[in-house]
Amino acid sequence: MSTKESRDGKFGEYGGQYVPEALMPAIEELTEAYERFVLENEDGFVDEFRRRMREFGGRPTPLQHADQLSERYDTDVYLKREDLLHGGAHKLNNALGQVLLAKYMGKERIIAETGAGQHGTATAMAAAHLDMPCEIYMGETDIARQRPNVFRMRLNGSEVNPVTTGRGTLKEAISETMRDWAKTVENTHYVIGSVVGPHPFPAMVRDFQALISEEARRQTREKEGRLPDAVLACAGGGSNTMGAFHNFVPDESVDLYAVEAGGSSLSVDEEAGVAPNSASLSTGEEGVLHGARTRVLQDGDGQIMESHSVSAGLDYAGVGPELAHLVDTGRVDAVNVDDDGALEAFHRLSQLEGVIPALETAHAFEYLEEHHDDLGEFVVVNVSGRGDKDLETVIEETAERDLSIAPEMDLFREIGGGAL
Amino acid sequence: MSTKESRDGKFGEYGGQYVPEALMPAIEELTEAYERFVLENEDGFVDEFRRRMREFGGRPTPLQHADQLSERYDTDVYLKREDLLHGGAHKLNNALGQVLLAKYMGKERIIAETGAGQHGTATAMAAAHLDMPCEIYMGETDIARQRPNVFRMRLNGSEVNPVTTGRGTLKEAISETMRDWAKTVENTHYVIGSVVGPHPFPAMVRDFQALISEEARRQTREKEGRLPDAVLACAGGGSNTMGAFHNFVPDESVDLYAVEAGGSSLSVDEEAGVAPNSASLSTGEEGVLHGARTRVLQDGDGQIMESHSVSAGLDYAGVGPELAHLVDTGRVDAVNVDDDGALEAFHRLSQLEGVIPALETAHAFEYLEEHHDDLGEFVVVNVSGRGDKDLETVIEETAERDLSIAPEMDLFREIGGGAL
Amino acid sequence: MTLAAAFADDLAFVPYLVAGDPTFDDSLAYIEALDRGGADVIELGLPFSEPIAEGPTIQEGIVRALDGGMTTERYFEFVGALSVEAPVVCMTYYNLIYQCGDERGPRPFVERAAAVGIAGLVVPDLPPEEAGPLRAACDEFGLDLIFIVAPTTRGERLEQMYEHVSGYVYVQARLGTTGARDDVSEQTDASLARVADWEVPKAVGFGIKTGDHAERIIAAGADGVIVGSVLVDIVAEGGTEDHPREDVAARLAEKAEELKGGAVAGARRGTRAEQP
Amino acid sequence: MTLAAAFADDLAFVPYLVAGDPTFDDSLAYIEALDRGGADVIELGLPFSEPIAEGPTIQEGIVRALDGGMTTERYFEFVGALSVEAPVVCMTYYNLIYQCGDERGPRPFVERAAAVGIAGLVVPDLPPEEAGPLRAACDEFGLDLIFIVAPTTRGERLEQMYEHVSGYVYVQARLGTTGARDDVSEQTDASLARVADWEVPKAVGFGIKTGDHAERIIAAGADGVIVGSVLVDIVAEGGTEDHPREDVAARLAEKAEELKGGAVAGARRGTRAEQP
Ligand SMILES: Cc1ncc(COP(=O)(O)O)c(C=O)c1O
Ligand SMILES: Cc1ncc(COP(=O)(O)O)c(C=O)c1O
Repeated sequence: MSTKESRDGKFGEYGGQYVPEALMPAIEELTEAYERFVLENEDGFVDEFRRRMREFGGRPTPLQHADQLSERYDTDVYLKREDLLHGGAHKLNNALGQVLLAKYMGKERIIAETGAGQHGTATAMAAAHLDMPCEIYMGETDIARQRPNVFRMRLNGSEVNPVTTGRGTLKEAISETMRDWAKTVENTHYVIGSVVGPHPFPAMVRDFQALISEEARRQTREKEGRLPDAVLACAGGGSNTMGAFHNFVPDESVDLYAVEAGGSSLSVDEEAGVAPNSASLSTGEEGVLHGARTRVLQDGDGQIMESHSVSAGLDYAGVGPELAHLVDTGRVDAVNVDDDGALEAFHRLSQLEGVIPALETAHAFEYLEEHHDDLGEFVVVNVSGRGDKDLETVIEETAERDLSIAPEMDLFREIGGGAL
Repeated sequence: MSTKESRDGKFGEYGGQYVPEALMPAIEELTEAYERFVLENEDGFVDEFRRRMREFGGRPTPLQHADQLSERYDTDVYLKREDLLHGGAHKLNNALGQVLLAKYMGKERIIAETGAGQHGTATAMAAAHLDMPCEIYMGETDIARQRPNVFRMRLNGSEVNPVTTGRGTLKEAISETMRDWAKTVENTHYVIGSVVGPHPFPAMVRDFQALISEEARRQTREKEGRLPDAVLACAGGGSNTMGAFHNFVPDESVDLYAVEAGGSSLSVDEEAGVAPNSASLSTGEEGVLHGARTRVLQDGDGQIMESHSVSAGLDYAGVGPELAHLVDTGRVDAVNVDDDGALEAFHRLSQLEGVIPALETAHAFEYLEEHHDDLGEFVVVNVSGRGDKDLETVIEETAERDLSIAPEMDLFREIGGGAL
Repeated sequence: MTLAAAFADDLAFVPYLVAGDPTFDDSLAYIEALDRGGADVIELGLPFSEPIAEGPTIQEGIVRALDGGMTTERYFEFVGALSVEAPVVCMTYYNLIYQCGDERGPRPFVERAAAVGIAGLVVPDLPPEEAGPLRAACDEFGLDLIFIVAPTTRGERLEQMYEHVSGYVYVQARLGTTGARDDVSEQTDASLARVADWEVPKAVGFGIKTGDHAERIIAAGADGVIVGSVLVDIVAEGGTEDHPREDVAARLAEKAEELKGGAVAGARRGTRAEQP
Repeated sequence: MTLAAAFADDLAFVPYLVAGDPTFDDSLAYIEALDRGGADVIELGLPFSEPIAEGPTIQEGIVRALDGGMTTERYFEFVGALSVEAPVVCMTYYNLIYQCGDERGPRPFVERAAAVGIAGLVVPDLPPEEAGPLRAACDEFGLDLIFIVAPTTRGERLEQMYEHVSGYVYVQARLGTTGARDDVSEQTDASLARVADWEVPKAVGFGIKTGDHAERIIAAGADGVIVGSVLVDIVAEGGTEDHPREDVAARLAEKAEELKGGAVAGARRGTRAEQP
């Protein structure tokens, strides 16, 4: 695996290690472990990681020609099928990598934060697989609205610690996990959920996720004898994005599109501290959040805003520093798609291809729908996850919007019974 | 692909084509198509099937060493990970095979029955992928209790036709689908959901599912340099079972265990017409059901009984004729595990391996728990599907039983809110 | 009376009901009403839990009869208790025939059926390829074995049926399952043509609803009409609160007369009248 | 008064509260009560939405203050409106410092802070490696920059801090985040030993709750005690219905006296008393 950032984790001006002093030893220890095990493959770490991702995770994931979309757009559209990974999303690449690293470091306990529960379930699976005790911090609001994911974590033997401070969502869960870590660094590893946080997390998570583009790059050559014209991925924190882009970054001919959640509007309500979107790259400003300098949704004072997206996994006020840097340098295009568009794309892909995507992923497909003419003749879309987790949300949000593309759900009314 | 049954679809005394005369032309046309396309690879059917199963379905699925179980039992336990297949179960092997065959036959419309919705969702996915209109018959009782699966089918663009006759469950749905087929044979293919029904279905579905053992056999050699001592699979209709066994049948050294649902008891209430289990191989009698002679749960008159299992996918009163024959001839051991055991195994695998199995699959793991001493030193268990679909059932059934292995779910009580 | 005799006066009205729908006693009264209404042969369903060949109407009748306690044993009692002129044909699925008695196979069932005076059997899910043992038992005990010829039945299969059939041949008027329809299918003519030279009478079923239908079908050359769903519908509707059973029986008798009348009219104007 | 001067009488009681918790006016009264209770330095939190270094108690205080309308601008007004003897140190997170004003970077914030008389800054998420620009601004406007030394801080990092620190050094008593605890950590002694030869005063914080704690810590060689969570708890509890504000203020003053008293007692019996 290769890395482009400087030794101290800077991507241009972004990155760094803005953390309380008490966390610095943990960060330093982790940095050293990252360099030894992940970068130098000490003790065969990378080999074991790759083997477990194959056998437990289901790698390589296929690169599938999307017959119907290709016809619709008169473009060869390929799907990189991370939705087929164990757990249903790319999240496992990172979770398994970090839990395994914790084992190599001699840690005895795993903690992680989770918002919608995708990273929490991936971490719980990895921890069970590697026989590591695991505690997941999750806001109580999120616990109440993501019960199936909570149950999955509990089934895998993880503790789920409700976070009751503040608004009880992802931001508070991250703070609470950092607090736990500050007290327990000696025996505990904190598995962060995306390419965010202090160095070495952004680089390390990217390296674990880079399996996606390592495979995709080889697969595009096998299928079409050449590299694609464009790669599209949705971007929340940016881990599937960086994973899908990383090995294509040196290939100047390949355009890279990070599709953010435009939410209900790109405007911002400074007064209320609310951004009705999660488009940190498109509308955010440089700032320091959760340990790194990056692009952040914030008000004039620097207070972090409440972000919004119909897809819980994109609903974050920051973004990985490396991705922010690649956008600033022009290598990656930051674009966005709103809630309505994402819902339409969710239905479109389900109907046309028989693949029900995560709502996060659907953003990338809506961008394809809207801009396929400008993307060349050979496009890869990273299907970051499957949409089973989103059924309830989609039913509700679709009903509110009266989308013509959505299937009728009358048969439930005929038969009676409540919501999903 | 190879087949062992006689030309007319007999496995010993079992099998055959016990269908209304109006269906015979469809059955004959299908038999011919099966022989040409599936057995002879005419027009490259098999090649396309295999390619689509790789690219769309995610084959090959891994054969994973289960580290914790292996240690627990002092036996090398491997998991054949069909849960990683697109849709979350082995069902897609068959659904995609049949929908593709229908396309080769020039059919314009797909129909299928579904009980819990697993086969329906797989068929809906395959039909969307191959751009075929699809209608799924489903009992209205099942529709009400399997809403997420119904939604997935609708999302994939399939019609879901509520069946209101009788008790509104799987049996009625099969009858209704056969009725539709009897009227529409000319342009319609009926995608049956397991290795049941009239010839050629049992042989054909087995051939599609046999990818499982084709891969597993090769993988066991790669991993351990030899064939396994035993292969375990749960058996409802028997499709994942036959798929997991088929290529091992000639290997006399490999013991094959079909694990049926023992339900709450192996006894039978003839008066009420209810068998509180679905163990057709263990407790059923020879009979004719849904077009084939096989082992059937029936009363002394020959009326089919209401079967029961905590896992909806095993809840069927019959079983594939080939599997019945292999049991009669002693090649396959028919064993069973009750509801309580299946629930415990569900929790055990989730906690120890980070793999949440389908409740159906859990039966096979409980058999392993109870009999690992007799199974040799190298055992393969077919993980026929993932358990995400079963969360609600498991919460309820676990709460009723007070299983010590189950995780506490107090945090929901603390936080409030209703069921899952 | 044998089935051949029943068709002897050159046309037959063959009504179908499920035995025991909705109760043993009701059902007795209903069958007898059909007999009074002019039935030449009675097809009496022995209800099976998985009636894959039936449409929703008959399937619901089967559920009612099973819920009402009908079993194979009670069915034989039922036939014994019937007082009708027309011969009775048992219509059921193969599993009930196969499982009856201690020894597996169709013989015990046929023996019992013969003992209570059943004249023949129709088994919609028994293909001619598998019919050998049942044919043998029927021969042993003097029962007829009726086969259903579908619009799609041709060639080899048709020949196999021809070999096994006796009593009459059940000509399925159209593709699909049983159920009352509004038109008379064009497929009927073609089907009848395919079996024209068979020596058994030809009875057409599936979707016949009115006297008018019956007339047209007989006029088209059939020897009989088989009518089920429309009669089961009458049973399903039920009667008035005061006289439920009598009421349904009366309406059944009336419908039977209409259908029989249609058949007779058809015979008068049809091609058959000119034939010997 | 400069921070150095505040520590000049050889021990300092350093209370912490969040500015604007729960309202601007309440908070003014509370800070002034602490001042009356004997505060030598006041650490005044400027609330940030993501306080990753704080325990739940202070985090909730921050949420209250933000909900009460506290902003950077209001914070400067607040400091301007305070009438206290003790010098005020602003404790906040780097993003608020970095974003303030039109030009990006810490300078505008420091300029404003100096203008309203703030004596120093504590920025828990700013590591010494990134502190260059802020140090420069502080030098320009005469503010002190306090660093937190954790029990785990050693070697190179300790040296970097030593280079940048001024005013006093914040010695973190134990691993973890802020929050009142019941015992005095053994890690405290070791931490103090590591910075023993630094020229700035040493103030120990994290988990100090009672006069007794304060006494023991001062006796162990610290120049001051920093007390936060236990005071924020008093604010969180609130007062009586009739005189909520006065009530809380009184309890804060009382607690301050207890802590200050403990510190004084510690200085009397501690090793420091023997030192020059
Ligand atoms: C399926 C899926 N895609 C995308 C994301 C966004 O995260 P990231 O931007 O780190 O890939 C998530 C986060 O939960 C997710 O579950
Ligand atoms: C996951 C899973 N396993 C097993 C079964 C049982 O079917 P079969 O015995 O045909 O494999 C089902 C049926 O729905 C299923 O969903």
